[in-house]
Amino acid sequence: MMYKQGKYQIVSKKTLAKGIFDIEVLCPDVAELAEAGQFAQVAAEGFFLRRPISICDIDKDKGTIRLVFEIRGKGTEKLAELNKGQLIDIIAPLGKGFKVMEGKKAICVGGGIGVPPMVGIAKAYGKNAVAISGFRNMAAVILQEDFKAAGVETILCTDDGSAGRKGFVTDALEEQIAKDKPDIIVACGPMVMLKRIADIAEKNGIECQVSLEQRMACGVGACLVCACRTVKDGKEIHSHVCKDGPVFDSKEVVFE
Amino acid sequence: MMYKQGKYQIVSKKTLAKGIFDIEVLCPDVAELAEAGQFAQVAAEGFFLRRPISICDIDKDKGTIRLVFEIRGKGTEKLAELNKGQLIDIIAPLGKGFKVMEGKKAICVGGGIGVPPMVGIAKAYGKNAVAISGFRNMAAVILQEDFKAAGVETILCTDDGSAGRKGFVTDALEEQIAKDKPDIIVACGPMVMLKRIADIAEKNGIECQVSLEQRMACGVGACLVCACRTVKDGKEIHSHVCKDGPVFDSKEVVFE
Amino acid sequence: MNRLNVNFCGVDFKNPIVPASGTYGYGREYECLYPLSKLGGISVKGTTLHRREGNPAPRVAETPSGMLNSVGLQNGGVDKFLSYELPNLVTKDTRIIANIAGSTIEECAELAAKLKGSDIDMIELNISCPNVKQGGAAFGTDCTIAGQVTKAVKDNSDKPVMVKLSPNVTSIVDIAKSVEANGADAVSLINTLLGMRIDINTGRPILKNNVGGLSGPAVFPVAVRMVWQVANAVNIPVCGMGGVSTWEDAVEIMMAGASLVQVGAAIFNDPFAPVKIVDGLQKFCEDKGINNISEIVGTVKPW
Amino acid sequence: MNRLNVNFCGVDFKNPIVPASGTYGYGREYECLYPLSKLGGISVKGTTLHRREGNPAPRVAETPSGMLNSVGLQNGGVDKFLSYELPNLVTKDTRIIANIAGSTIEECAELAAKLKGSDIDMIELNISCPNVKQGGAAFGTDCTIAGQVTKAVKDNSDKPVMVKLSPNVTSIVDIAKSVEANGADAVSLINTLLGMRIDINTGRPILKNNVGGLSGPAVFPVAVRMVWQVANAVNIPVCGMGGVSTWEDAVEIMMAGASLVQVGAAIFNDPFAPVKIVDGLQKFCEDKGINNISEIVGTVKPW
Ligand SMILES: Cc1cc2nc3c(=O)[nH]c(=O)nc-3n(C[C@H](O)[C@H](O)[C@H](O)COP(=O)(O)OP(=O)(O)OC[C@H]3O[C@@H](n4cnc5c(N)ncnc54)[C@H](O)[C@@H]3O)c2cc1C
Ligand SMILES: Cc1cc2nc3c(=O)[nH]c(=O)nc-3n(C[C@H](O)[C@H](O)[C@H](O)COP(=O)(O)OP(=O)(O)OC[C@H]3O[C@@H](n4cnc5c(N)ncnc54)[C@H](O)[C@@H]3O)c2cc1C
Ligand SMILES: Cc1cc2nc3c(=O)[nH]c(=O)nc-3n(C[C@H](O)[C@H](O)[C@H](O)COP(=O)(O)O)c2cc1C
Ligand SMILES: Cc1cc2nc3c(=O)[nH]c(=O)nc-3n(C[C@H](O)[C@H](O)[C@H](O)COP(=O)(O)O)c2cc1C
Ligand code: FES
Ligand code: FES
Repeated sequence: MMYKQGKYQIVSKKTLAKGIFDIEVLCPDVAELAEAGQFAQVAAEGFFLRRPISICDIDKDKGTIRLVFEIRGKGTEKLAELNKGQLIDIIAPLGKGFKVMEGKKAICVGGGIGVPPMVGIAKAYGKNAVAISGFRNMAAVILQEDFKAAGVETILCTDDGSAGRKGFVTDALEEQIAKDKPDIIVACGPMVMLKRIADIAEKNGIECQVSLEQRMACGVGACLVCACRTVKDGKEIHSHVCKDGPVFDSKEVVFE
Repeated sequence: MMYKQGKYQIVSKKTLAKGIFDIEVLCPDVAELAEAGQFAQVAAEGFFLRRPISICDIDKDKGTIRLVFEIRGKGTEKLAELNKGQLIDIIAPLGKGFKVMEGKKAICVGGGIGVPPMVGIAKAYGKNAVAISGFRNMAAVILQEDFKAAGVETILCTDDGSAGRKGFVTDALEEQIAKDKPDIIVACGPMVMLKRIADIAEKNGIECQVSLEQRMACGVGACLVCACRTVKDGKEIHSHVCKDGPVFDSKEVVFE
Repeated sequence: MNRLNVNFCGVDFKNPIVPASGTYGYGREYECLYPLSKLGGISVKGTTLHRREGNPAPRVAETPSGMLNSVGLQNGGVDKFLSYELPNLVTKDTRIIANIAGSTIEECAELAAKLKGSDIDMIELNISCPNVKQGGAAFGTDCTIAGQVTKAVKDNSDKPVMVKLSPNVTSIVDIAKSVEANGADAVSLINTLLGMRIDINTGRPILKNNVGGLSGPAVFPVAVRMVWQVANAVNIPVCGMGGVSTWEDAVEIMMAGASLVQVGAAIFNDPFAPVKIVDGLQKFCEDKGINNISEIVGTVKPW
Repeated sequence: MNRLNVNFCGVDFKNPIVPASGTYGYGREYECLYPLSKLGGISVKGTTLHRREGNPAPRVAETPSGMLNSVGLQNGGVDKFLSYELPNLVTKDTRIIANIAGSTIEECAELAAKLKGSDIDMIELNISCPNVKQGGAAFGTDCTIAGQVTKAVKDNSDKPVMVKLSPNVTSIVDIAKSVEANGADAVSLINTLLGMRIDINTGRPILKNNVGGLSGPAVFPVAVRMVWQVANAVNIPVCGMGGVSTWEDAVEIMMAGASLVQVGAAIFNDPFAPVKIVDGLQKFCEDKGINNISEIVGTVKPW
């Protein structure tokens, strides 16, 4: 276990969609250690607890990581005020990331603000990856060019059909599996979506990793607040999203 | 009783001495109401209570007031981060200011950060005022040009003699009284200084007003935390610095 | 459509937001910002039988997201309240809650008797002031005495009596039940938590009284918990307070079980806080299609 | 010149700063930032007789300048502590405080017995956990039981026993005196204040346990007050905690009467907090010419 804490400079900031921001942070020591699927604990001025935000992408050469986040409440609203040139206080990289299996095929499924963590892992699989992304509507679509630039095939779904195909990512996933069965499915998004995906993976005998969310305090495994129900050796126990996850084998997770 | 609350723009900011800042705030409605000796309750981001800061000077034509403050702790440190163009959240003007008696002579005595509140009142007396200011040393001297520009005679004292005369403002005051007895003495500074000045005034039969400090919450007279011991009709009572003061007739004040 | 009017112990409040006792004086100081008629009511500064000068200053210390105070019930006494403050307040078109405190049970009874027939709408009996030597917290931390003083005031009053509880107890529920059993028409909570700050440069407590009462956002989670516990244990209405500073806080403490909400220390930070909260509640009701804010009282669904 | 070493119940701590139980695990997670030898000691996660899974999540809610937690003593049990955590901790050159909690007096005694002869330096008996149904707060809010459980642990222990007190009581002094009378070598305080938050969008408590323990800067003034009251009432040393996040806070709580200081929730905000506090205390002593930090303990001069 190895992570850093520090105030790092924001080298770029973009608005990807209404209320969704993409900031690039210059933190060579963090970027060096980081793996796709890990996250950062980000301090929001005036708030006691840090906010967990996934590392969307890592550029080890430039020494940067990207954090893509949505305004969901007062803390992320405060984070959204940060601008290029300012410092951001992060603890990172934290947790266990996604598995990267050389030469194997992956489908990366993201729903809404669960799409950002898919960028880094899809890139790692490159041409062997298909990224299925789901959004409410056209206005909420983000990061599709990032997948494409990395040679990743993209399948876009929206709830209302205003962009890409209309419908759920899970439907697109089943079709894609039928077309070209992958070696692994990785996914991030709402719990109901993850559960459906886990079922699909199981039914098709495909390995599946899901990235979970839970309210956190320390972010490093010390305080035990971020419990999630998992099964180990046939017994249900409380694992911790920040340390044992956020990425879990879907078979371990007890979906409520 | 009439005051305003709002976020007003800072139109200029100067550093007067190490850790002492002079900010000019555009607030026509406040400036219109303000009198010399009143104060503002200034919000410092991240702190629960506002900080009371005297209104140093008022420009009713420009619609501005000046606040001169020293970094004394974390709240004033935060205030010092504010820059020109930014907004400052104030409640003002508050409290009772100094008496202005047309055509009468005043000596305005300020000690350290008690000097700023003397600017406005000295200006009001203009050529009829003498400003006696005391500082630790030359590096701490502030606002002398402001007095001069208004035609006010200045007497500068420093504890170490590095600027002006060496010694206490009270010595200078006694000499000045001997030379040219004023109709009123107004003063702001440490309690010990105010007590000495009150004694001198009494001995010489001169009216005297002192500006007191006390920790505050509401700043408007509602919460009663800012008590100070005063005598009314021969009986000692608790008055309140924010509403009954900060300016009191020195004869009313019980100096401990 | 008035979505905010609430009936509390038979008294109609045009909205559930009331500045808390001791933080708003008698309203005079805030009238230049907005008419007092915007408020549901005012809980006036704690009133005692005789004029009190209160504790020596400093009486306030800042704390993270809060403050300590040790005013010690400085006030002009009940006669001045009746002759000077009340006649002014009755013209303001808002409900008047007389907050009273005595050092003995008899004093409390006498205070209530003095308010008989007056134009106040309710009595708030403060048995929880941490800043006075007699009465105050001593009453509020003992079930038996809390009950006795409640009864004495009820017996001498023609107004609904709300008893204000101290959070500095092992079981606020027990105290609440005791005052209910002795006739209280409502309870209000929480008063301040006892705290202390020390100036490390001088090695002296910041408050001249050494200790003082903690209020402000810092105590909000404690207030929500206590309101929830008490609302579930008694059958009289609960007036909630402690750290409420936004309309969201007001909704939260109402969901926990408060029918009426007092706003205290937040006013020092933002004198418009009470009216902003009223406006926020109004908008909340409109957005959610809630006909009357009372519908949310006590609706929190525990897990 | 080591100005920071303190002797607490006969145990030498190289400095008075100790991460608080439950906020630092067993130190493993922070070793990549700095060596644990920088700390005076570590109060490890609360240990029970058997492995516990704790309460369901969410177990944390943010509050103004603080947080609620409802972990509910998740831990691997005392055997795992002895076989897995302790052997690692003893190599870290810092003092080890074993924090223990039981649901019955017998369980507490058994826990203490299990730790007999081990390499721990002290026991911290937690009779104040608000997040478990049995034992926990129930022990810490009753003078008699608090005394009994203290005695049971003392009788079964060969280590100094510090008893951790709950702030959710009418008189923490009474509890402190009772545990002192029953043999406690020290007391530590405060554990968390019981609080609640509600998600107004769902109408559900944020914590799955409905209520949880409040900690962080918000509670600091309450901690300072209680440490001051207890230190003035007992003759055993006091370990102070509750919202300490800067070296100034550490000085303040020490002046109030704490000889040892635990730092908890502040670590979540800044994992370096404990070492920054140590460094700050060192500089404070140097600047003020204080030979040993113990000199400031209990030096506050009340008015
Ligand atoms: C491992 C992990 C990775 C995440 N990655 C991203 C990401 O890449 N982009 C993104 O936009 N969001 C991400 N989230 C969700 C993000 O942490 C929350 O949206 C954010 O904490 C909300 O903070 P707030 O102040 O805006 O909301 P508020 O509701 O005001 O926050 C109050 C408290 O609740 C916590 N909280 C609220 N919602 C969540 C949540 N969904 N998960 C965890 N804590 C929560 C906050 O951290 C804070 O402590 C991730 C969460 C986790 C656990
Ligand atoms: C009527 C009045 C007028 C003032 N005018 C000026 C002025 O023009 N320029 C100036 O530099 N200072 C002035 N002061 C003093 C100024 O208010 C304090 O220096 C400031 O509040 C310190 O805040 P802090 O956060 O830096 O200190 P901290 O010690 O961190 O503050 C902690 C708390 O104590 C209060 N506090 C600390 N010192 C004082 C004090 N001396 N008076 C009142 N409250 C205090 C703070 O407001 C805050 O609530 C005035 C005070 C009063 C009462
Ligand atoms: C300065 C001050 C004075 C107070 N005076 C009284 C009082 O006279 N009577 C009373 O019952 N409560 C008094 N209180 C307590 C408040 O009414 C309220 O219960 C408490 O402050 C918690 O609410 P808050 O966090 O919104 O301030 C006072 C509080 C403050 C801050
Ligand atoms: C997440 C968390 C877990 C805790 N677990 C324990 C515990 O197992 N045993 C215990 O005695 N105290 C426990 N506590 C209480 C702390 O040790 C401490 O008493 C309290 O948090 C106040 O200190 P603070 O404000 O510095 O956090 C826990 C606190 C937190 C925040
Ligand atoms: S957030 Fe502390 S253990 Fe996960
Ligand atoms: S600060 Fe509230 S009355 Fe003076």
